[in-house]
Amino acid sequence: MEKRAVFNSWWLPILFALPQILLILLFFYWPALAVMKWAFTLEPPFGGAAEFVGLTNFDEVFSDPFYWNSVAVSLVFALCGTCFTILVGLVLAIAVDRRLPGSGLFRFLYILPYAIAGPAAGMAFRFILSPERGLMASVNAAFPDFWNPAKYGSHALILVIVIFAWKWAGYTFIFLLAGLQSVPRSLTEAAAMDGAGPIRRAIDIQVPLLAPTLFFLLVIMMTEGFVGSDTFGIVHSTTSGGPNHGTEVMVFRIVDEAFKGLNYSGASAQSIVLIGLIMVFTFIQFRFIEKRVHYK
Amino acid sequence: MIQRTPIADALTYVLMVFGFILLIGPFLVILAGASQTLQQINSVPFHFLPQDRFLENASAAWSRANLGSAMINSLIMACLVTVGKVALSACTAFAIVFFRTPLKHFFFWIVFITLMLPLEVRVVPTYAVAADLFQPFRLLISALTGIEVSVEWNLLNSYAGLTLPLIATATGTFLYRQFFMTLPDELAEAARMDGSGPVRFFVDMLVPLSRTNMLALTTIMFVYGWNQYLWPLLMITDPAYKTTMMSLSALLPSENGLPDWNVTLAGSLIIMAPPLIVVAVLQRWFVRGLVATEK
Amino acid sequence: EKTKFEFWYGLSGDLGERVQDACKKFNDMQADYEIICTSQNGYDATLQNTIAAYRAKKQPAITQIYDAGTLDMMLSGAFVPAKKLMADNGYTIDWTNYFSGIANYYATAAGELNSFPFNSSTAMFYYNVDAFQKAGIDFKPETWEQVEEAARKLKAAGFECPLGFNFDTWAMMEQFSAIHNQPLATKGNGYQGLDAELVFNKTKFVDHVTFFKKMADEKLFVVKTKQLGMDIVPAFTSQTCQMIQTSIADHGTVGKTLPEGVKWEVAMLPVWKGTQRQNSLVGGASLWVMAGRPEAEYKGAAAFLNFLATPEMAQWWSTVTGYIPVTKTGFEGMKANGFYDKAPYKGRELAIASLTYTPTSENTRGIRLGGFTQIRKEASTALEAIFMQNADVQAELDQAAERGNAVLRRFEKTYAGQKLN
Amino acid sequence: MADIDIRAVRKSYGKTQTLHGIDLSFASGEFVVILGPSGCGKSTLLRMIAGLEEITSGEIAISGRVVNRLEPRERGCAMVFQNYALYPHMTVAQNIGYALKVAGVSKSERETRIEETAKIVGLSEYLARKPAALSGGQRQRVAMARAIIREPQVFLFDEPLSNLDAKLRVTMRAEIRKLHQRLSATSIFVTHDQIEAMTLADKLVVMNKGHVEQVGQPLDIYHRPASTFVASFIGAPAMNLFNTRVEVETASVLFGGAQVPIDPVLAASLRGRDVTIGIRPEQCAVSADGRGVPATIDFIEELGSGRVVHAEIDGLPFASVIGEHMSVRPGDRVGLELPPSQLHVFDRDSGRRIDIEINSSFPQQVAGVSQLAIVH
Amino acid sequence: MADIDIRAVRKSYGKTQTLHGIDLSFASGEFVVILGPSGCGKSTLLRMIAGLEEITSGEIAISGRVVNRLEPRERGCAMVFQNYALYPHMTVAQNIGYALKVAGVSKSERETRIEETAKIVGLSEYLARKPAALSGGQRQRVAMARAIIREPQVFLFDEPLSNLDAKLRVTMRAEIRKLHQRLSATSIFVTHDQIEAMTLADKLVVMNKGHVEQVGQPLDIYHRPASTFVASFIGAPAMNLFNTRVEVETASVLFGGAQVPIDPVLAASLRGRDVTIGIRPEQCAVSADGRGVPATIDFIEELGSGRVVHAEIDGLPFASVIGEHMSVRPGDRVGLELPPSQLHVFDRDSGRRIDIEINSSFPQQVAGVSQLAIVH
Ligand SMILES: Nc1ncnc2c1ncn2[C@@H]1O[C@H](COP(=O)(O)OP(=O)(O)OP(=O)(O)O)[C@@H](O)[C@H]1O
Ligand SMILES: Nc1ncnc2c1ncn2[C@@H]1O[C@H](COP(=O)(O)OP(=O)(O)OP(=O)(O)O)[C@@H](O)[C@H]1O
Ligand SMILES: O=P(O)(O)OC[C@H](O)CO
Ligand SMILES: [Mg+2]
Ligand SMILES: [Mg+2]
Repeated sequence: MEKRAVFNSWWLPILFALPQILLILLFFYWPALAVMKWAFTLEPPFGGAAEFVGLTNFDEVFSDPFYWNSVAVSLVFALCGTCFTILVGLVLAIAVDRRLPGSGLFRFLYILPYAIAGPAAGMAFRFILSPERGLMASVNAAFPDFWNPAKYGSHALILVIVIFAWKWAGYTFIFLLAGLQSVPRSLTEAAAMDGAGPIRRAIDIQVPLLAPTLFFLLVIMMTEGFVGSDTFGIVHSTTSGGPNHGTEVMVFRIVDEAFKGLNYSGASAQSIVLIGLIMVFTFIQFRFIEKRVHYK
Repeated sequence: MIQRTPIADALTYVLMVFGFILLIGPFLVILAGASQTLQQINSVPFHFLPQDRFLENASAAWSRANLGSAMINSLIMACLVTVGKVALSACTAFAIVFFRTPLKHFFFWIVFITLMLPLEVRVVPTYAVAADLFQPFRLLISALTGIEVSVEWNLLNSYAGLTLPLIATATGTFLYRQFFMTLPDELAEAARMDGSGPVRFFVDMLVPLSRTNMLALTTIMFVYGWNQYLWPLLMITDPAYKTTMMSLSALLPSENGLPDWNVTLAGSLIIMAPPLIVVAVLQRWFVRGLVATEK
Repeated sequence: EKTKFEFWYGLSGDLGERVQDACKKFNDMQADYEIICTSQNGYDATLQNTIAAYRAKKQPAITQIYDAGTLDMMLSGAFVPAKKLMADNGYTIDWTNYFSGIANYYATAAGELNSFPFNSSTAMFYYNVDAFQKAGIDFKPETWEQVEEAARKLKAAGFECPLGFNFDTWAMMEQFSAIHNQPLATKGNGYQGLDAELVFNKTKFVDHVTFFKKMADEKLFVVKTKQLGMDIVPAFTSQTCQMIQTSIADHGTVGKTLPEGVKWEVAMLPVWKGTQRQNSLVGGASLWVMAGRPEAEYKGAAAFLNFLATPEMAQWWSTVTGYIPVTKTGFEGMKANGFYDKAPYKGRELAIASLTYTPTSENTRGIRLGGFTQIRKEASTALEAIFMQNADVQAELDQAAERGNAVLRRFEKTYAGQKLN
Repeated sequence: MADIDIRAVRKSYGKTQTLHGIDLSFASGEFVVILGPSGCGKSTLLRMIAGLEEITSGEIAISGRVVNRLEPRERGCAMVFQNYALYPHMTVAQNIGYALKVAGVSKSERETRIEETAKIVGLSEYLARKPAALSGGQRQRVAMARAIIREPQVFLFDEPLSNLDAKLRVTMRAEIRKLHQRLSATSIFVTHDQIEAMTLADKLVVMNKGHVEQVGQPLDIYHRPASTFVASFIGAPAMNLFNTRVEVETASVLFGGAQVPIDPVLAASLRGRDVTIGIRPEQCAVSADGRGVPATIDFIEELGSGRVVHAEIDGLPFASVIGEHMSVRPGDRVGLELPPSQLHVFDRDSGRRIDIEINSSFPQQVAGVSQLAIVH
Repeated sequence: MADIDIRAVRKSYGKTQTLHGIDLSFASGEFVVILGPSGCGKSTLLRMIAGLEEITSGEIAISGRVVNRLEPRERGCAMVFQNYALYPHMTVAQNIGYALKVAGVSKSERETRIEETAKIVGLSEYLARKPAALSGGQRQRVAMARAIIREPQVFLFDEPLSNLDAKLRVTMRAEIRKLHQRLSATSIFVTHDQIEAMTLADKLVVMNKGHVEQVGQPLDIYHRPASTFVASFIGAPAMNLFNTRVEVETASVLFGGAQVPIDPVLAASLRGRDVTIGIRPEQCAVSADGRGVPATIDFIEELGSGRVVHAEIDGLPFASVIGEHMSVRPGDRVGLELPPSQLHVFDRDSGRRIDIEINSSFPQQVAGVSQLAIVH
């Protein structure tokens, strides 16, 4: 989409865009170049001359079962996290959209978890869902080992997904509520006249009309799940990737490999794969944002 | 409103209360835990009622994690990120939307590709850039002219280092662009007819008109800035620049010590408070700003 | 004007505060230098931050690097050798005064120290004497057979966690291998070349893990980790577990934390019956002086290191922590004034005894493997899989060794052409 | 088909009352138009009948059954919305058939009925399209079809034509009328366009500020507006109104310095009362020779088919419709003749119409109108 | 004040040409209305004059100076936009005064002029309000004031009334007209509403699909439309048009089975040619006794001030305006009389008007127009 009204100057736009473009070149494109370089050499931890090794780093990455494990974990994390956030957000948005007395207060409250940093939430949830304390202790007393994220990778993965979903549900909620409210009221009214009850209206009219918002959120949340800053924060502060790589998402593995394992090259190779993956998402999203799934 | 059915209304309330428990419940548990004594918090089953020890726990946490300076650092960082982002992205979006120049698409893409590539995936080399900001320029100069310059600018352990790389992303630009696109063409045309040039239009019209968006962006960026975790963790080694997120681990009960989660939770509550307040206060504009542009 | 210089260390909590005390003492006693001491919260973080800072040319003058990071540092070329530093700045140090077991770990093949041994430790066996009495155990746990028997009795007496352990490989794998004279890797645990290969999956260590696994299955040995809510030391001090193996460094903490009146003791790590016990490995960390700082800072650094090496400071340090004195004179002095005879310090001399039990062999001199942090992580992941996910012992250890070898090969390639000196 | 009774219905949003007690009843099969300015509560009333808005107090009965607490689907009404409210994600066929689908009608029957209905509104060829691919008029037809297919007892229309352009509006007006003749369900049609109201209504309800101002047949309302509000709202250009006082002696009112004669019987009954007098622009003649009320011509609008003379009397605007043949120019001083039989008299305070002989005067007036129309 | 010359102006967006060579010239002080259906290029032309749109080829001159390459502010034009384009964050006073502020006029002078201008448009009491707190008409006035204060040589209006409701539109129409009389700057007013066009224009330009169809005085265009397009676009209800062929022998055309006589001179010159005949609804009479073209009455619209009879002839719709007195009902078979002097004849292929005696026929027609106001 283009604006009809524009100003004619060739240097002003450059001047206006320059500060950010410069920052982006410096902190985005230049580092991206370095990642490229490292991915093809063996970068010594303390710096110094590095040997060109071709695709060896990639070979190593791809032949490492734990790498694929991290891909799988990331996928599960992003997919489940996305589904839960959107599902919770959707259900709550539909409920609040009914505008019953008091729903304004709920709307206000639901957005709050968005403010919380992933790591802080992680720490709190470590306490809240700790197997030997509170609620879960009681459950575990009745069914031993029913819940033990320190022991079972699957439990730990559930834990981090729950934290992710908790933090982001409020965010999707807001978008979905906005989406719902921009569905013309007369459409739901028309459906009501056509004999549809509230649930039927939600399924037949509201949700299909939310498709653009849903898709938008799907992409946003998937990206967030794969590379979002909270993803790393949550994993790092709650499970540190464990137990036994059970929650080792791709970003965590990259950071861990680089800084703990002092393997900058391997980490760079992984970064590049991840960047490629995200580029695909970006592409999809741009296609989508520019050409919304509109019915008009 | 469509004539209501009592059953649907009841179900709605059930869902909303369920959502409340799900989303706000954790806060309540934290609040309860943060106000209990060591014995209370470690008792099984857990008591969900808040007690009166919050201030003691909070002050213990405050001194344990040296939260005073961390809070100030986080505040500075969050504010710088917010201000920088709000200002720069408005400028870039203006350049992208309101001019017809061949560079427009170049700018657009160069900025928007970064939208989906957060710091986390390029953190290692970004660290190197932050350590030696002028390296690219030096290389450029020596490649072009053969002259070796030895200027260096190290951003590690500085507020500039904490914030600049975070400002170099596209979220805000994107938000502004979407907003600018929704402004009627006639607005700029009317301004042009009134004799206003582009800069004047930017200052007189766009800036005041995008107030809602600025507040939305302010919310997002404050939360984003305050909650930064990995970047400070890597680039700050000087405790004078420590942010609250870095203090989190210091808040955990020490490995060999008492499981005083009450202090931990009180501390985490303090750390959560500023972004929480910002979101609570600005949420109306936050929602409006997002919604107006997203739709 | 005072010359300021930085010192980064990895110790945290109680031990971290003792480091701060040492810094304060140094700053108070002289007027030329000011040392700024910063905890990086953990050994691995310190190594990581040091590297990052070095790349950014913002490295501290002195940094505390744990045993596992020794080779990474040695090949980096990013430090000033200890001996050179002291000589340059006009200090004469009697290098032979260091316990050879300790010095070996941080010295070149020629025996020259690259870094200053600072907080040295070794792993010990802690047990709750009260609990032993209650369970009617009348022997000291010197062999693993005895540990098993004690565990059964404790269990029978109603103790839920006779022995607590975690997946830290230092005690369970490295120290175990040393005292049983088992290699971790070929080439003398790496001392003879970068082409060493891990072999811990082919030694007695495998049997040892299998034994632990059996004990764990019988609930005699219990996993205690931070993630599970309580690590082994708090498990011991809260009397949840009655036996643990951990660093002598924790001796001070344990003494302070256990309730008044509870009787406990340390012993050397148990061996398998019939094993010829070897000396244990030195653990802890040493202080490295980083290259690339202004000359003036080195003067200060040298002064500080010299200050730490004074007999009074060495003694103070060993007293307030559980770390052992690193010099022979220091140890003799403390022994002479009866330090080790009474509680709460009684038993710490056993650490020295363990370290110096025999002359060092190929397998007990130390570990000289690149990327050892990563190798430890592979091994501990294997243990985690074995004990938490019931994975097969041999298979997991084989995999860990294989992955560790990949780390070694990459290290070898990265430093291709460099020789171990 | 159903009759509708609205009894003392009120509506409040929070504290502000929007409808102040509406009493109306519509016969089965009637085409009722509710007319009123924006914000007067037309839509609110319609939506209360539909069940889309709660009734604050009072009762609405459809076919004798009180529906206050019934859900929309239980009331047997179908509604056509101003913006059509088509489901954008469904095809035309799906839009039309949605009500049947909800009702659980079998697929085959549904298809037959969709086709039948589409034929009625002339959409048979567009069944597979999405609403986005339709023109305004076609969308409007889909909305109608969606209402028709349910065979409702009551049709509700909320300004269904106001989104169409002028030309299409005329066409669709005719089609709605035809459709009503064909289906003869009770229809309630809300609009603020007086032409629509006049041309469509069997019964016209004029509302203002939450009150019913007048109910009746369109022509009746046009010729005998019950209040100044109705008088000025219906007819374009709007009826001229001026305030004055009745003088019994001369059986006239004073206006613009001239005495305008009125019905003596009326005058007698109104002695000295403050009144508002109204006259439609097309019923007062402009005389160049100065008969009647003296006026200055302000400007003239040429419509091609006629001219509207905007004059000023005593500083007040006054409009008159004249033919092509008269030559007048802005600034001319002319006389305006106001035939007594064409004058409407309203009470100045209440704005209500004052009539003496309701039954006898009406036919006279009608006759008078036609005469005038012929004169021009 | 300035005259405007538009010479061979074309506009293309990419490959599609939107304006195909426009030649127009407007005298200083003239009120020009550009009328045409949506998408015909009216706004594009206006915006090119304003300088908001580049001119693909051709020239525009204001006061003799070619402005093609001048910035909007240098052209001395002021513009009123359809949606008013008020600055939402500024008060009314700031909106009005913005152009002066940009021009660097001192604060005190600005205030004086803002007050003066506000008085002209009757906004003095609203100066401190934001646009959001104004009604549609008031906003429109602000937009006007903003244009006036600059004392431009040329006023440009792009459908400034189309967002207003019917009543307000009539009022604002009058105000714009008055304002023009007062300021007498050259004004160009774009609309697609024919009533607006007729009532406002000194000079009317009718456009269609990027071409100028006709230029002239409004009444001239009403009475002598140059093409079927103009004929059907101007006048409501629209002119009835039917296709037929001229028979010289009888000097008539065949329509609905009847022979409709036409001017014999015309007939002679058109022998056997395919033509389109047009007649305005208000100029054909309905005769109950069956004279004229036989027709069936479809339905009747009552407007209060008259009636529109919609009839069918040969299956084609045909409208006629009649008075109140005739009693006709849907379904009646009647005759429609088409007076030969009122017939418009167009070439069937090109749609262009065919005239023989241009000068003589015009006054006759004017005299013959019967009067019935159909004012929307
Ligand atoms: N949900 C609501 N809350 C508060 N006031 C409302 C609400 N809906 C309508 N109103 C008010 O009630 C009055 C009547 O509104 P309504 O929509 O019935 O008017 P209307 O006659 O249909 O006008 P229009 O011709 O503009 O559609 C208005 O003053 C409106 O502001
Ligand atoms: N920026 C543009 N790019 C491409 N085509 C355009 C552009 N602006 C206008 N057009 C096309 O030019 C034609 C004329 O547009 P214009 O806006 O002048 O019409 P208009 O007569 O003002 O119509 P309306 O009455 O709807 O405002 C239209 O077909 C339109 O689609
Ligand atoms: O806990 P410490 O200080 O004895 O150190 C133990 C190990 O050597 C760390 O690698
Ligand atoms: Mg309405
Ligand atoms: Mg236009």
